Amino acid sequence: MSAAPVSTLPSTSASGEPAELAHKCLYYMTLMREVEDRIERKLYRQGKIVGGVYVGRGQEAIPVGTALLAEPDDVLLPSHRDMAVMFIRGMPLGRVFAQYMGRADGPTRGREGNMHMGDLKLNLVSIISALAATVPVAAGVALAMRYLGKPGVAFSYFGDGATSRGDWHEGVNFATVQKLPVLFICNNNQYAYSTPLSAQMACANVADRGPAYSMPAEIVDGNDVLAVHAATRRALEQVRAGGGPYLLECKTFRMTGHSAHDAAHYVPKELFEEWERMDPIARLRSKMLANGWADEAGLERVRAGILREIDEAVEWADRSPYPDPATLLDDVYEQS
Amino acid sequence: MSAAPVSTLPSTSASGEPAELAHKCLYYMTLMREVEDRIERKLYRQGKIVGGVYVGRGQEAIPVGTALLAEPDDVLLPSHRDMAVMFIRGMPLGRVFAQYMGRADGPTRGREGNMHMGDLKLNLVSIISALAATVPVAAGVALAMRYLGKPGVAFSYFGDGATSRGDWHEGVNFATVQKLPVLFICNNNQYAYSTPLSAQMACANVADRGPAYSMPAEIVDGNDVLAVHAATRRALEQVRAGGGPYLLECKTFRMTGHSAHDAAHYVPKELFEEWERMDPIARLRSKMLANGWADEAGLERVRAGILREIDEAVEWADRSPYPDPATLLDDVYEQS
Amino acid sequence: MPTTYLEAIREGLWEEMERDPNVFLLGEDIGVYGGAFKVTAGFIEHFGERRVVDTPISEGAIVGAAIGASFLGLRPVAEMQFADFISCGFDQIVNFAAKCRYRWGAAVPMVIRAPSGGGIHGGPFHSQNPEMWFVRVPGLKVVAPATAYDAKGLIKSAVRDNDPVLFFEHKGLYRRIREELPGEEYTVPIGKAKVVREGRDLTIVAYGAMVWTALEAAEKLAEEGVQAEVVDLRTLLPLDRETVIESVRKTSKVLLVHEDTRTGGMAGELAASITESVFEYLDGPVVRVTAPDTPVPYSPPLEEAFLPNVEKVLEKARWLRRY
Amino acid sequence: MPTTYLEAIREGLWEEMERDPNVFLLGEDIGVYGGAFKVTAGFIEHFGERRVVDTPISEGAIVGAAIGASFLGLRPVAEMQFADFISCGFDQIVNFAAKCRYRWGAAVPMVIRAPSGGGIHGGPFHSQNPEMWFVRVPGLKVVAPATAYDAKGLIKSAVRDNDPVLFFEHKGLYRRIREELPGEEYTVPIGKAKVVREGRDLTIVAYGAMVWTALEAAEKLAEEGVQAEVVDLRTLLPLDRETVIESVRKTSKVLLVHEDTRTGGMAGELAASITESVFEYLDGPVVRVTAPDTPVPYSPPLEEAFLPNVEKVLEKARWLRRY
Ligand SMILES: Cc1ncc(C[n+]2csc(CCOP(=O)(O)OP(=O)(O)O)c2C)c(N)n1
Ligand SMILES: Cc1ncc(C[n+]2csc(CCOP(=O)(O)OP(=O)(O)O)c2C)c(N)n1
Ligand SMILES: [Mg+2]
Ligand SMILES: [Mg+2]
Repeated sequence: MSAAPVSTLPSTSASGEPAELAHKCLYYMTLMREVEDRIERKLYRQGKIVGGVYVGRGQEAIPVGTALLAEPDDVLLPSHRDMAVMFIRGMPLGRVFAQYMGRADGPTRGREGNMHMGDLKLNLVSIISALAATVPVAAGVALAMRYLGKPGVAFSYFGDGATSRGDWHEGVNFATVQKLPVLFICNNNQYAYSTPLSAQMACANVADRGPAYSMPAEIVDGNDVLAVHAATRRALEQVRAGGGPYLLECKTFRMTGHSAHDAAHYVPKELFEEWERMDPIARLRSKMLANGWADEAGLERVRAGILREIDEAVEWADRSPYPDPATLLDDVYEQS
Repeated sequence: MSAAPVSTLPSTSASGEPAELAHKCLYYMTLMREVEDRIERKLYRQGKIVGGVYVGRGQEAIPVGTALLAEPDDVLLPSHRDMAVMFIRGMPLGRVFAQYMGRADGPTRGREGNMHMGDLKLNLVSIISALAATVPVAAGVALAMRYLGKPGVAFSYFGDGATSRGDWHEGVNFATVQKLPVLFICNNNQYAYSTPLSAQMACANVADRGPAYSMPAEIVDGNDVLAVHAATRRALEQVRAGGGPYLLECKTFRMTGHSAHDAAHYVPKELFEEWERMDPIARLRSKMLANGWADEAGLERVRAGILREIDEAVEWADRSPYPDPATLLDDVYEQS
Repeated sequence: MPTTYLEAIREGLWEEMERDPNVFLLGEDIGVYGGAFKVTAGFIEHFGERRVVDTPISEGAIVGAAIGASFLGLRPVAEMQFADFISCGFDQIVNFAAKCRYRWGAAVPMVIRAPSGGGIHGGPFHSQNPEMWFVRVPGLKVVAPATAYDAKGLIKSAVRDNDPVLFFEHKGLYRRIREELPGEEYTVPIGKAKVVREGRDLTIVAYGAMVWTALEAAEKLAEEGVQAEVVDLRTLLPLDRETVIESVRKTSKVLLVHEDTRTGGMAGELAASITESVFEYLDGPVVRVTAPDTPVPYSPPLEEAFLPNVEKVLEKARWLRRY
Repeated sequence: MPTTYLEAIREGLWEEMERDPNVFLLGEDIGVYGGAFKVTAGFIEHFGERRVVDTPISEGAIVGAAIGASFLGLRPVAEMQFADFISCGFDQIVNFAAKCRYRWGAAVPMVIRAPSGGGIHGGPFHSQNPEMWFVRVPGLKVVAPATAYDAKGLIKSAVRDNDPVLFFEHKGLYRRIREELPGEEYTVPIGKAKVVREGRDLTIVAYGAMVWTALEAAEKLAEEGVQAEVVDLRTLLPLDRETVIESVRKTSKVLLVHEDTRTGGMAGELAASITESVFEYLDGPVVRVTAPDTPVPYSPPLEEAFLPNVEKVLEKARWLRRY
């Protein structure tokens, strides 16, 4: 099969750093939104995706604002609502769709579904289901960077609920004891499945956990991509300078159910309405228009381009074969 | 076999609350010191104890200062250096020696060694080896108390090193989310086996972890039994009033190796010397003499009484038979 | 109206909670949400927050808290959202819960419910069959019902049992199996296998979802003139070797089927038990039909190739028959 | 000068660290203290803090960090202070390390060393044999050497292996076993069992400390005119069924011995593999000698009754011989 379609950021006529950054952010946030919409609202309902689907609708500013600052040597360990991280690291759109559709050309060749994918060539580590399991793994990645004298930082992503897990504590503790270059990024979307924050932790903020590890912790508006980006930049400066781990808590809201089959009746309607008004894409868009960084027509062209990319990628993925059952036993171990 | 010798606190002529309390504290601290000395320095070297031995020398103020405030309904989950908790709860001396010597009359009937013992009739829960495993169990005990409308508090004991474990975090988090009546008691003896605090946690104090759970946390001089007692009283007031968990960090020092076979070469000699001067028993003794709460002769009589009790208990334990191999298969499950 | 396997568990839990005020539930999203599979839907409304406790995402604390609560005489029923996450609370189960009675005589009457098994395109982390991690741990009991009748009767027995019981409910059966259940109360004893189809030519031993596969295969075999006896283990620990051996004594040929992967699976234990006890009765090798030794793959053609099915059972059964 | 089992592991690690700068150690008290059993004594002095990392008491983080480091091309060797604590890092091993290659093609070249086994009066939590928790997990390799020669050769192979290897070293052998080892470098391949004593009357399969028990029993049997063949599994996963089966083909009788408890133990897997493959060669039941299904008790008379020993092997061997 020919190479999978790669998402290509259109060059913009916008001049000046902030405008350029805004265009990039908007592009990737929109890409994530549209890809996940396609998956959840089309492909899933068409039965093309047979397993569970979890999306990051409303949370796009977090993977985008953070991952855009990743250097090639950095290693990223996204969680299940951080799809944009994949694209920013260069994972082709087509392969992502192939993953969701259980095809041979997905990065897991049909062995895995949804966001359970990674590619070490792209410095992307796949999550496993057990929440926070990647947190100590991120510490190990960072330990190896220092060991090898590499300049990188490990980006460790997790949700608010994941911080209740023992692995989270052990991983953060080890990273701080060793003063490792890890940026801990929490998407605090205020729910863990149906469980609200108050039933998950007694402290008000995830950032309140920083001092338990002598770790700087900062709260940022997770629906303001430029704020996330700025906070990430500051945090990374400290981490890259050898300051040890840093915790960035991005306040946001999960604008869907936990997964495609959850109608989220347990979330008060007003909360959805309130957060709808803070949609990170709409907010950035308005700001760009207000600041004269873009015009409506230009933004529409970008969106249209994204939709075309997606159409192509879905088509490509749909042409990808299902994995051959004869491969079932391969790669449990290194083949000799 | 006849009943095991129970330790009996001699009545004192001392008058007034503080003096009486001091006598009690001194009695139990001395009892623990002498019992552990007998185990570690005599019985172990005589080969009468075939497994590992871990003692709490220098840390006696912590189990004593806390457990003396336990009410009958409270449930205590001591760690491996909290021997006095056993005695204060009424575990007969003889049975403790029998435990260490692997005899049938120990509370585990020879199935277990050292501090791995408990007795639900005494509201004493046995630790398992995995550090901090009793922390979530303490939360469950407290949950059950509230469920049943019982007034009790769960006393959860652990060392500094145990706080690195995932179970510790999960247990404390659950207890604080549920606002359960748990008193968390940390003996911070500054080492976990050979590992100094700085290689165990990045924060300076275990108490610094309280805010991560919105939990009040207090540091107390763990070698001052009256200070531990006073702090425990204050903490328990809050816990019993429904304030939720409370963390008491008792600063102390492990005046031995990790276990009987560890010479602790990794501990700077000066540290031992420094802390020797702060020995909790010597300190209380001096205070009692200085305050006129006791005289040398009286205190010597008490110590002599303790040594007699111990002699009798060891003799009793030594007459206890080894468990019958025919019992090997019993009690894996409830016998029907 | 017939009751599904899922509803049977629900009913069993409900009845036990009505019967004994010391029974309570804890787990993730089991209260307001009613559980990921809705097994406990409606419970919090009826029994209240006191008896239906939503927990943080802390499998270690869930199990640990259940142990602690059991010390005070409560009978906690903990839910793992998926059986796959049971490995996050592993130490509490295998070292704390399992060994208390033996070590210091403390009973730990608790149940851990764990939705296990594949066939729902759940991929490597929502499809596992973790039962053998626990079958090798003395002090635990392990239950894996196949029918709605047994699911209800066994969950009730599990709640009443004075030892820690792991209750593996097969996700694939939740809504697939429907049966008329007795109106009156009943329980099913832990530790007793059951001959669910009689036959004299060949024994097929299975548990969980594979009981249905075995029964379907037995139907087909009957059409071919082969009478297969099907034994449903129902409880995996303590293992009812007697019932299996009794059947092998009769048929002299035995096929062991499980959805779990092969190496270290239940079939091994059964094979050893059979050849130890009734070697001289055997007229052919003890044959296994199991999943192969890989993680559970996600994509339908892979998962289909992975899971044992009627065809695979038939193939081995025919081979064994001819042996 | 003969080398102990413990020193053999030490030497193997030392040589691998000298050979490959990407090999490093992590674990509790392994640096300054040199490890609870002193396996790594002197390592931090020679290799420095960078390559000998003392960790907090966090088995989950130890395994997780090893996995992460392996992604960048390092070869971590993690130590569990006692094998019993491996259950605290369980999920990372069985769900993360084991499944990466299969799921997304990421190699996890790491080793977990775990001192296991009883006979040292360690009681329920310092004596366990946890190997079967891992033998049932595809993607892991599990090694359990009995001799100093194999301990050294296998730890070296484990370090070089590109898959996660669990290395169970038997505490009871640490200082009991002494052998002259070759001066020149060697490795022992993972996945190969070994016939450590030839015989034609009966096969005894064992691993770890029980190999010595089996050999001693074989000596005694020889005095009685019975030539027992002893197979040392050495690796438990991937399991070298061939070597076992080859031996059974020759002897037609087989005794399976392990220190681990019976139900769900390795003997079950072997029994199934044997009867599947060479049923027609068997002249008697497959017999197991194992610990009974209880926790490991502390008190000497109980532990003695618990552990398999030469007498128990002899008794079963004689019975099988007469069968
Ligand atoms: C150890 C573990 N327990 C339970 C689950 C089931 N589960 C999947 S996502 C989820 C909620 C996660 O909440 P959070 O960490 O806040 O992430 P969010 O989904 O809100 O982004 C749960 C309970 C799991 N994946 N892992
Ligand atoms: C999970 C686990 N890992 C390792 C050990 C081995 N171990 C026993 S005690 C100990 C040190 C404990 O330190 P701390 O909690 O500070 O208690 P202390 O002994 O200093 O009182 C260690 C590492 C254990 N018991 N449990
Ligand atoms: Mg969340
Ligand atoms: Mg300590």
